[in-house]
Amino acid sequence: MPEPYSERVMDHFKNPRNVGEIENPDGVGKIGNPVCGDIMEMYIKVKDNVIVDAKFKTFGCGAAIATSSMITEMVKGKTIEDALKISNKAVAEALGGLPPVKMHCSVLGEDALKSAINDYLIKKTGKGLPGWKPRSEEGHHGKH
Amino acid sequence: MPEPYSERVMDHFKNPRNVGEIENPDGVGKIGNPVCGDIMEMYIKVKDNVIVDAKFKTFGCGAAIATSSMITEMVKGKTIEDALKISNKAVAEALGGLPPVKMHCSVLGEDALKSAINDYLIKKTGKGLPGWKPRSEEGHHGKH
Amino acid sequence: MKKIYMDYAATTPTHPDVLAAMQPYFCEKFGNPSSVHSFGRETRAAVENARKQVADLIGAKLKEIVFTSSGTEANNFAIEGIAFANEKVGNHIITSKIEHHAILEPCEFLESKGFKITYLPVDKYGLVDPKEVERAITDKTILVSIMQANNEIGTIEPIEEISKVIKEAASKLGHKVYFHTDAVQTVGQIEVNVDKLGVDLLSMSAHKFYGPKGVGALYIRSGTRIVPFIRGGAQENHRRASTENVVGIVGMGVAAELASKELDSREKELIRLRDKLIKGLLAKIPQTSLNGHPTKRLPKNVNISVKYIEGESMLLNLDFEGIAASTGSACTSGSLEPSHVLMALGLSHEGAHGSIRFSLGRLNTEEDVEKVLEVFPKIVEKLRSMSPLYKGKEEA
Amino acid sequence: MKKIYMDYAATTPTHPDVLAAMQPYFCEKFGNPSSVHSFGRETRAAVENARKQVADLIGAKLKEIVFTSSGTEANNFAIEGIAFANEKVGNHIITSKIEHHAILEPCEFLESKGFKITYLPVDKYGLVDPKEVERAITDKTILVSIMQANNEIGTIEPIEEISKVIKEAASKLGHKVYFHTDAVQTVGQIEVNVDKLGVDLLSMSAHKFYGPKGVGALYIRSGTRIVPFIRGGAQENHRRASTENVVGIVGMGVAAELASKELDSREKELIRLRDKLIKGLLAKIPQTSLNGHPTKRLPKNVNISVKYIEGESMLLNLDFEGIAASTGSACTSGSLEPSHVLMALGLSHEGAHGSIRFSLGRLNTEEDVEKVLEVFPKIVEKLRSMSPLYKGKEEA
Ligand SMILES: Cc1ncc(COP(=O)(O)O)c(C=O)c1O
Ligand SMILES: Cc1ncc(COP(=O)(O)O)c(C=O)c1O
Repeated sequence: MPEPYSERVMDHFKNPRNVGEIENPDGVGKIGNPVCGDIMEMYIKVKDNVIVDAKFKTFGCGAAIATSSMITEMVKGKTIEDALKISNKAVAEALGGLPPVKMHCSVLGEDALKSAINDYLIKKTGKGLPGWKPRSEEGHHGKH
Repeated sequence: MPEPYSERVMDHFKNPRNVGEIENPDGVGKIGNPVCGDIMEMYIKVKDNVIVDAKFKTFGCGAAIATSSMITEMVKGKTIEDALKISNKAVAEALGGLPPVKMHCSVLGEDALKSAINDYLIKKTGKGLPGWKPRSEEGHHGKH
Repeated sequence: MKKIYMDYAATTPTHPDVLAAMQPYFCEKFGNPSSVHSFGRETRAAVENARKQVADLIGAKLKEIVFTSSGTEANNFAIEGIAFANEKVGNHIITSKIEHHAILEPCEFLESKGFKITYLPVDKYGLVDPKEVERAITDKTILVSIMQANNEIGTIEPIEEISKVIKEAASKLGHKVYFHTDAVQTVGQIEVNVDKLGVDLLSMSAHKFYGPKGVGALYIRSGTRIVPFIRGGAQENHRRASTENVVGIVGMGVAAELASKELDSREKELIRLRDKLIKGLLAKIPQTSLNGHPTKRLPKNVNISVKYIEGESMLLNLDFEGIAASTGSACTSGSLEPSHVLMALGLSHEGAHGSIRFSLGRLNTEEDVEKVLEVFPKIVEKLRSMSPLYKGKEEA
Repeated sequence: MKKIYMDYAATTPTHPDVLAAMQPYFCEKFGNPSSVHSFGRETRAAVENARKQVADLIGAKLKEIVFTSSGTEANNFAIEGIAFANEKVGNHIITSKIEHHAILEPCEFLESKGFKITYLPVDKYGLVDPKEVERAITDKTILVSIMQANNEIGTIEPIEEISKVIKEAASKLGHKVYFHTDAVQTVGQIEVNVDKLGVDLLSMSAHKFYGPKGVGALYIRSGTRIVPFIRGGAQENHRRASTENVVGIVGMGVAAELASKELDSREKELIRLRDKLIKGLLAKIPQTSLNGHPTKRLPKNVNISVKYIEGESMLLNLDFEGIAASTGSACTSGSLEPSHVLMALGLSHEGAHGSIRFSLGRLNTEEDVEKVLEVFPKIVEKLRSMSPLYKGKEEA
């Protein structure tokens, strides 16, 4: 009984924005694992504390791809601080909502972005986001 | 899930033969009880050991009425000995079969006839059918 | 010969508008609602639309409706689903002696699995006394199931009062006592509102209100602890497995919407016909009596006992005249037992075997009632003249 | 855009002849088959006629067919009905890891009620080894349930061999070990004969062979000890309560009759299309592999794993092109778990998430297959170009 995707999800899935890799990225985030069927890689380019480019590669369902596309759109032009404020809920909202069973994809998107920023911060300052851990690894895979 | 009645059952139910009582009968049989929903009374007139008339009154379902009608038809003209040979199966067959759940009606018919003959024999000879007991009182009413 | 159908409590013809709405879902819109593709999305939308129509009819929320294959399945689901989900809280269930077998038999099954069942008696009209419910509740009670209206005698039970009693008792006990009602004979026929009634679960069946056979629903109030009855798939929000009967569900939805619109007018007309038939029968045929409550009664139900004669033989004679009626419940007409409902009212075996039910519906007219009143007394006379019980009572 | 439906294993459109046969039973012939009057006798005859049609299709006797509301209900009925009727003989049940959830979940329910279940493994093609069945049987075993063909991967199990093994073991044990098979994916599609197969119980579902949704049947060999699953009425010879879904049952009957007639020709044509599609896909798309057995395989089933990309995203892209396919079982597509069937074959999580099933049927043509072969490779290419797993593998 899958709930249907919103039009915006379908649009971003059909024509995903920012697919690919960035050569010499300033930060890379890799998140997810094959067990749950979603793997995301996110690349960011940062100039003067502003994310000037973002790209992704995703193995996953429609929601995973649409989320990746949407979040890369959302971060472009944002400062690191503002980008860190993007929550999974904000991404889901921007997509016109996600079916409940697919909400974890938005968490994965948030994680991929944070992971890329973390990588960028470590490279730049030597330390990453304080205390940060991917939420998607908290084990949301209960039995249905 | 009642199985349908045969045409002959319906004929005997719609136009039952020999309904009523016989004045000054030579034998009367009363069988059944309201618990199971079927009560039969059978009257016979006997001349020279031959059943010359038979009538019935019945409270009961379609099968009970058809059986009563059929059995009174079958005994007329028969000797007491031949009448005693009429089994419930023979009645059911003569009716073109009865639904399994209604077979007990034919047992009731046989019993009513035997009971009438028993009554006649007691009146005439002082003793009835040796060892006879109505089969219908053996408690066929299991739970469904 | 024009046939007269007066067995609407057994089943109803599908309303032509319902049939029309179902047609496209056989060959054209046939996808599995669980499928991701367009064929599936289309039927899923149809199922959700039907859910809304059914929810609206009884004042429920969308998520509270689970489609089943029938009223019987809804009843089995409610009883066993609540029992197995709450057996750690308690093992006691309360119901009544006049419930449909679709309630009584799951209860008997649960007895064999260690549950205790209290079967409440009813008064001579078939009414359950809320005080009896109150007295029966123990600290082990997890469920009370009392039908909203009885299918044989038409008596409408005091569900709201029983609900109040249960809620009070539960608040003292400190645990939830669920309240289920079998509303198969009421939904789509009289007003049914789950909040007004104060029930947690409510069973429905489409074919009793001009929907198709083979589809029903169980209302389950949000927050209810229940395990699935039919297991093996994520359908119906993980509560009822199996590929959805899309055609049937669409049909039930439209039947529900039609019922909401026509409820009042249907009800008024049926009460008029019903009372004419009851009055006529009692006046024209000596030694008859009405079974069930004179006023707390389904608009469609006429059930009378005719002394000295038996039910099936009345039915068959009516059938010769093209009139379809019933003795009590169709489901058990294969059985020899007298109706457990009539016995619970205190009727004699004879009285229970000698009852007949006319149940009215959409297509019945004043003329139909008059025809029955003309034909039936003659049938009674014929059968009485054959009855060994009637002897000497002719003059009485 | 012409739509191409290749999800016949999920559900099928109702055959126009089936629909035509059902039509009169909605509004005209609508009686309750349990009713005594002419309206009831008419539909009862229709139900019995359908029972004959279904019995004939699988070589059963009339009395051995019990109509249900679906394949899922038939499966639940078989498992729980046998278990609860024979629990005094033993509490052990054997099944396989690749059964439909409609078998697995009732088994899990029974585990919570004190039964022990053995879930047999399968080989890389999805085959159950009859020797493993033999080894698993204990003196407490009362039931073995192995599906005739798997819905996801199409593998056809060695039912006859398993039956022999069970009978031998049972004769040594001195008590009956019932054998059930879930034949939802085979009845009406390949030859199914209960005596040849040597099964005691067999589940069917009409909507998988061009009958309507919401009706199925359980074959129960004469003499089998089983308790009802849906309780509360004398219908179906006291084995399955509730007002019969007359329309659905009539439809299932006609679908069965059509299937008997067309079985051979349907089968041949599907195998031709299937093999063309399998060959084409494996040839045109690198790094794909067939799931299931190459020859012991349902005529309709094509299931392949496409490396580096995920199932749903393939489906949605196919849907954009008007092609309806599926990943494994539609019933669990609301879930995030990878298919338990593919995992049981030994596939990696990636492989299991990256599978797609095309299931063919009556209305598919050679052109449909060609269209898929034209469109699908492009979709794979697009998705692989987005996949982080594919990196550096382009050249491989
Ligand atoms: C093998 C198998 N068993 C059981 C079922 C359940 O059948 P139904 O959808 O009729 O409940 C299905 C299909 O859904 C199936 O493929
Ligand atoms: C009160 C009541 N409950 C349950 C049922 C069973 O409904 P269904 O025939 O849909 O299984 C009926 C009618 O048969 C009924 O009258």
